[in-house]
Amino acid sequence: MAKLDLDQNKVKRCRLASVKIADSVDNYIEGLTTTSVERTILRLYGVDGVNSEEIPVPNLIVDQLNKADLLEAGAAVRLGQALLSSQLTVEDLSEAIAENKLDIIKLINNSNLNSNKVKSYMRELASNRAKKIKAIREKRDELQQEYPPGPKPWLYVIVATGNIYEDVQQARAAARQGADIVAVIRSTAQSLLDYVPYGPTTEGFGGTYATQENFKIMREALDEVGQEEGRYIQLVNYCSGLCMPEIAAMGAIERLDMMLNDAMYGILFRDINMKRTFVDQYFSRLINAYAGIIINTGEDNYLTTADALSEAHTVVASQFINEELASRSQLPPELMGLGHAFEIDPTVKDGFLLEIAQAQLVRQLFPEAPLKYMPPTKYMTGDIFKGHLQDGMFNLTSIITGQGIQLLGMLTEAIHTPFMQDRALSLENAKYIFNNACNLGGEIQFKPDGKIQGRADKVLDETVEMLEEIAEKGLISALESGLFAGIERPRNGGKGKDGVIKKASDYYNPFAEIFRKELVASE
Amino acid sequence: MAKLDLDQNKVKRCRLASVKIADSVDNYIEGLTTTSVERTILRLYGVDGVNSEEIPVPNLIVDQLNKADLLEAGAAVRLGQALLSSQLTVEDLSEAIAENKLDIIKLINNSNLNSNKVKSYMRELASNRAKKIKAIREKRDELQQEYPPGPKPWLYVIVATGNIYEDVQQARAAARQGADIVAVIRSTAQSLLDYVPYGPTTEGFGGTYATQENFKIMREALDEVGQEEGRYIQLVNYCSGLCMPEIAAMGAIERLDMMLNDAMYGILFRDINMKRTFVDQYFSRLINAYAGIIINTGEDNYLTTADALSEAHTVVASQFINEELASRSQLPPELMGLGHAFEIDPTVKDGFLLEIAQAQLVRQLFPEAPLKYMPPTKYMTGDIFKGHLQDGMFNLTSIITGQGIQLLGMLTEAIHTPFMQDRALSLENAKYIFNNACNLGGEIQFKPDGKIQGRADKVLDETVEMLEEIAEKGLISALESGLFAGIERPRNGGKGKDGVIKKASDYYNPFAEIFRKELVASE
Amino acid sequence: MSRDLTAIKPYGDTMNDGKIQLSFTLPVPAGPEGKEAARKMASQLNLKEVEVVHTKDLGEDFSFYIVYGQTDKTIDYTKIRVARATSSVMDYYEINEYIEENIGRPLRVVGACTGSDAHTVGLDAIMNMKGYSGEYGLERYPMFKTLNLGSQVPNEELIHKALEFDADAMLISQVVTQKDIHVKNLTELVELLEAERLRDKFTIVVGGPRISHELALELGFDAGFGIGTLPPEVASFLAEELNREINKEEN
Amino acid sequence: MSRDLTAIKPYGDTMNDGKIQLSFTLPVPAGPEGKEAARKMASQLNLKEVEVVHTKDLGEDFSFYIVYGQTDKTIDYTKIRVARATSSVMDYYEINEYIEENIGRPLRVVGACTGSDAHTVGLDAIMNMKGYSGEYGLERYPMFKTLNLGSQVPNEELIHKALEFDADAMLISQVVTQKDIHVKNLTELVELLEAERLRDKFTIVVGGPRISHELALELGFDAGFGIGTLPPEVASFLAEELNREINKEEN
Ligand code: B12
Ligand code: B12
Ligand SMILES: Cc1ncc(COP(=O)(O)O)c(C=O)c1O
Ligand SMILES: Cc1ncc(COP(=O)(O)O)c(C=O)c1O
Repeated sequence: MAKLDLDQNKVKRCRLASVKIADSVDNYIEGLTTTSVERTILRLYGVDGVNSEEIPVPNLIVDQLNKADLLEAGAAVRLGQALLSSQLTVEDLSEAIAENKLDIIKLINNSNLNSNKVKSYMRELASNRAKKIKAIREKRDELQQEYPPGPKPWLYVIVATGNIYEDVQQARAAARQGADIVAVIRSTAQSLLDYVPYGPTTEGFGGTYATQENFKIMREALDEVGQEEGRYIQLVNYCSGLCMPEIAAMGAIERLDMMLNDAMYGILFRDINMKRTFVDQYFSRLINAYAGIIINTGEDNYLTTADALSEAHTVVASQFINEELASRSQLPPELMGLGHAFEIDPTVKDGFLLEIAQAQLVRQLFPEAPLKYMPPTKYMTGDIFKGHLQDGMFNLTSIITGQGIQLLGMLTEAIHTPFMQDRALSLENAKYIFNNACNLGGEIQFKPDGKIQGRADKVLDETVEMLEEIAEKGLISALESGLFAGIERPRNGGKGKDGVIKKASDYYNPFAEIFRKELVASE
Repeated sequence: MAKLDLDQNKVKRCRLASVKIADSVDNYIEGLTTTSVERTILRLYGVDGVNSEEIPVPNLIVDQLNKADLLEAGAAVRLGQALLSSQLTVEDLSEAIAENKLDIIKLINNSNLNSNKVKSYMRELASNRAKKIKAIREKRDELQQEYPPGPKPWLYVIVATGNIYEDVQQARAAARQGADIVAVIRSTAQSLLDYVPYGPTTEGFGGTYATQENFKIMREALDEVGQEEGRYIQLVNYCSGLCMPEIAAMGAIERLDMMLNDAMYGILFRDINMKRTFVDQYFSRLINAYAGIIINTGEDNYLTTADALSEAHTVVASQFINEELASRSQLPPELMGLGHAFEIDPTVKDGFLLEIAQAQLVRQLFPEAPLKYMPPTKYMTGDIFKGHLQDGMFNLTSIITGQGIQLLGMLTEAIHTPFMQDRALSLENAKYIFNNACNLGGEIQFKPDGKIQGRADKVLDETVEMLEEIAEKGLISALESGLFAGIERPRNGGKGKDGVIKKASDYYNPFAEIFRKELVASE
Repeated sequence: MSRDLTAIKPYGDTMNDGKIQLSFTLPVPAGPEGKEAARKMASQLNLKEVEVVHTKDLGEDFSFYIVYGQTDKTIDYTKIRVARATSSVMDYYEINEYIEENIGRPLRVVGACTGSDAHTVGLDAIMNMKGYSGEYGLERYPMFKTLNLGSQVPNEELIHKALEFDADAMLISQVVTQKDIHVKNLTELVELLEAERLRDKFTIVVGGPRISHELALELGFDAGFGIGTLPPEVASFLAEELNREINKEEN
Repeated sequence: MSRDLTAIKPYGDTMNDGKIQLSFTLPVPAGPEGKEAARKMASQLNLKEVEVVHTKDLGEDFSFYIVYGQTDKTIDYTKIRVARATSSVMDYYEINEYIEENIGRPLRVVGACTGSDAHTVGLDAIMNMKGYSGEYGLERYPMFKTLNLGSQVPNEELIHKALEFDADAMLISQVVTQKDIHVKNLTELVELLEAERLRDKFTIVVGGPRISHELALELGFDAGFGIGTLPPEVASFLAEELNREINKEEN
């Protein structure tokens, strides 16, 4: 493998700074929970369903708890009180609430159970539910033993029709054509919904709603086609936005394999409140870690607006931060699909060399991570022929530098969400390049004082500098001052702020406890 | 520049073997001339025009001389006798013969002039005509000073409509889009015509007839557009087939810049007689050398039928032979556009590495030659999207290895001769890759014991072996036994055999003398 | 090679050969019948001499085709008239001068990516200081006062903010067009304005890669700008249009 | 997602959305009028919701367009019947056995690239020992005697050689199709054969990348083979067809 000669001292400084940065985040969210975390806990216990107005039961419960100032102790305890005093199962309780036949606040207020008893009951229940998630993870391992996924870089395609049944058709066809991974893109603006839609859906814009039923439908379809093709097909969705941890829970239950999940994406690109985001990302990642789900971070997004040359270091800095925060949720490096992108203006002289430098730098900085490499999008045009070629150069960069998760570019990127034929051509493109230049990376060496090495050095220098500056002033201030993607977010602004709740001293989240304990033990 | 480590001793052995091979060719054609060489001499003197049956005057004269057994002394002397005894100018004589108003054989037989006087008259005339060619060459130099051609690799496109006026339109558009070189592809089967068609033509199949008038029309168009674009646009045609040297003469007169011209192509691919071919190639190349025209040899053709992996060494062997034979016609290396091609099956694993090895090997073996690199053709399919990508990989190989003349691949190669839009897309393809990966070749090094180096070593080994075998048995026998492109040609077979003539002891070709003398002097 | 511009045809390599390339997917498996279906489809598209040059099975009973054909259809190019937003594009200096002279005060412009659209880059390219492709954005012009509301702005909010800002013009960006969501968003805005009798109060302009001036007029906008629009084109339009509007009102 | 095969349409990302991609060049300069001409051209090709997604000036008053559109046209897939040269393809062993049993002697086949066509690779793929894509060529079959005349064979010479060789069948390859030169060459051969009353003497087969069985029948041939043909397909056809011919004659 062609290697850059990187100053390991600088790499160490990047990691040290990231530790400081993560500490400041931990500090900042100390003692906080969120409505979405609490809804997630309910979902993990099996609370599900919607009422006649399509409001999900977890939302109904959490909203009522919140209004009644009962949320500070955590939804787990309150659910426990309700269950124990009603003697209902979780399913029956959910149904009764959906049908508005039961007043949970009354139940709780009437419950006079010993709080330790409630906690131990809920710990027991949580432990059983956790076992199910573990079983699902083991099922994945088994299936992957039987039908191993293809070699890396994995071929990752998206479906985005808005209709889960059309999506299924296209996903199955893509698997037949060689796709390793299918991501169901979410409908625009779902990330700003403060609830998760319910049931199978057929109406989305630019994507399909993430619902538990949609997850199930797609998982089944991919299992079937994967079995027929003898290749486990991985399923991706987004745990991002206001329902970040809830979707993580749904994904864990429906055996998704990857989740878009970033510590800062919501703040930057969806103007979500910082506290809300940092609390949610912690718990969502804990779930992903426990379920063995690879996260895909969103640094590529920086380059769809900012300049890929001048802002390259922000991508790397963000990767270090994402890495450190993820590891605090016990995510091992093998589950860190750190994101970056091929977005240099194609008219730049020697731009291809710079792309190689960047991809190789990231490869060496995070040697165990299955890097998620995003295709050219910003400089794609209606010229589909040229676009196909840009995608080819992107694929070539990936095979030279050994990327992990190859999000295939579409020749029609500037025109529409992918047609079936676009996806087929992209798969053909990647397969051709990956095979035809398979060992090129191992065959060449970069000139020690050349442009590629020089570019990598420069980006690394700027990264250290940026991370140390952030470590100094704190991540929150950095986000306020627009250090990432040129976007400034005020500390106290953003959506979902109302959902940030101070934990009471007897706050209890049994799932966090269980997940963390088991993950630490298995390290 | 990434460099292969080549065994210079083997390279030397290749060149030594080629000298032996060329010696055997010289021996083989010692004392021979051909009808086409003699027609060429007439053309160089200015004989032109056709009779009512469209037979060119040079053919009329040479056929009559041949029938009357007057050709052995050379057409120059006979023309001299006719001119001196008729007191006509070349133009008037041509016209009279075209109109069948004059019996040249009678004129000659009646002439009783001192042979030395005729010779010196014709030498004088030839010397004046040579000066004109020299002036044309100087005109090219001037124009290229004023409007320098683009940087290498030069972008070479073809036009092939069959209609010179459509060709002109497409050539002009191509120049606007960035083409450096325009080749007018010849109509199928022109190479087997034993005469050169006359005048502007609008009916060809798969190409347009090479005629002097067509040359003139295209030259004018390219000069005009080149001036407007501030870039000298080079014009290419074929001096190949039964009229090889005649077309060289036409090209010299009309300021073509390149000519397809190969020492063995006619034998192998057009079943033209060996003696005829070797005699013709010698004189045609002498003309090209004198006119400053770059030749394009045809080794790429080997790979359109034979396998690009197992037969790669035949390409290199043939290049060494072409080099040695060309240098015997005083062609300097800067005018040797040795041909090779990107024709490995795209499904071959690491095929791209092998293409790089091959292209780089040739680059280093012939460091001063403006290598002519041909695009994928054999494995192009109706899948124009994939085809565009294959062409992109071809362009990338070229910019990495520093080729000279880049014959652009067309995404529609498997479908039709290029549409205007196909050419535009190809130019866009090459410009993107050449700019975006401009200095990649200088940035990378090949692993010393890697696949690329290994492949180059293997091809070089096989080349030495092949050349030494040919040196041993003689080129003629090698051609008989099918060593090139698997095609066997009997020594005494092939078209145009009748046109091979034994020279008399007083044979005289003043142009050969003048060209050679001046070229040697200017070395 | 003379051209009859009253009857132009596509050009492959010979004038009027009518050559066209197409590609599409059919919901049938690959095979001779699929290929024939592709040929028939191309014939229905008024193509002759149809050649299916590539067939690929896509799995799940779908197949992909690349096809070439020739058409006899012609277009009278001499009759084509395209509506343009501006008669001529002025430069930065000319525009400021024009506004100063003719209107005498800076124009007030509010911009937004409406509905669920979060693609701000296009609108920013037109409105923000930095501009696009070497041309300053409106914010930089002394004779424009701008307010960029950014992404995912509901139409109601846009109207509200425009009134508050006392805007002369609204600049709306719509990039997502799947299932014609842009048409829905844009129509809604016009209807809201009309319902509140505010349509005449604002010059309304829409832009985006799939927007054309024609489409904009059709939907009741004053102008539309597509792919690759540069700020001075929009500024020129606004200057001329608002000059007409403002000076008309005053008369 | 149920499919109505009696009315299939192109598929983009939703059943029956009718999406089609096309590209073509127009003999007019790039610009709004050119773009509109491209849109109109696509409309003439029965496309709706036409979007010109890319325009490029090609110089010399030409311009290139990439266009997407939707069609309402449908094809009844259930009604498509494609003529095939053979009902079923036998393998190497079956074919030899079939000929031995039914005809009892090797079949004599002469092949040529006719006219000015010098593309021998396709014909060689079918006829020569080595064959194609892992399948032996006819030369290798004990029950075929072959004579491959190679490239650029005039039709007269082919007929002459076929008589001399006492051939049962002729295999003609035509690869160059520019300006329909293949149609000319093929028609000439049939006419020559008919003029010399030899048409019934030979089974005549043509192949090449732009050849289809339909086209071959139209031109008076017995069969046609296109892109990617394998030798056993041709051998199967010859075996069955000559069995019919020879045994019919004998009755
Ligand atoms: C960057 C980008 C993003 C960024 C946007 C960041 C940002 N802050 O803007 C991010 C990553 C967030 C994003 C997200 C999504 N995107 Co997006 N994105 C793009 C991308 C790559 C480039 C767009 C761009 O910035 N172009 C550059 C600007 C300068 O060009 P422009 O917008 O055309 O603007 C010019 C003109 O149109 C005009 N103009 C534009 N607006 C205005 C307004 C006025 C008043 C005027 C006068 C002129 C004008 O002037 C500008 C300058 O010339 C395109 C693909 C592409 N290459 O085009 C997809 C694309 C637009 N996205 C698409 C989709 C579907 C999405 C998502 C909905 C996907 C999903 N389900 O999550 C999301 C959600 C976004 C949402 N809610 O709207 C689709 C839209 C398909 C369609 N036709 O409907 C595209 C085409 C990609 C694809 N093929 O799927 N996206
Ligand atoms: C190799 C090649 C050449 C070689 C030919 C060497 C040789 N000995 O055959 C050389 C370099 C000499 C050559 C020259 C020319 N070529 Co050429 N050539 C090609 C190329 C690259 C590949 C053709 C090939 O070998 N295909 C592989 C074989 C196996 O496939 P196939 O022919 O389709 O055969 C299969 C089937 O069609 C079928 N089949 C074919 N014949 C028969 C016969 C029978 C009886 C049956 C049953 C089946 C059958 O079975 C075969 C196996 O499946 C094509 C482009 C391409 N990629 O297709 C251009 C191409 C065919 N050539 C073309 C042209 C124009 C020429 C020239 C005329 C150019 C010129 N003006 O000089 C010359 C002149 C040749 C002439 N006089 O005919 C054009 C034809 C355009 C057109 N549609 O009219 C093409 C498409 C390139 C292009 N885009 O311009 N060419
Ligand atoms: C981490 C992450 N989350 C979410 C998204 C998708 O955006 P949305 O917020 O519209 O779901 C992206 C974008 O690609 C992303 O990278
Ligand atoms: C040297 C040379 N001459 C001639 C030709 C063209 O062939 P033809 O003999 O048909 O003119 C080629 C083919 O590309 C060639 O390489």
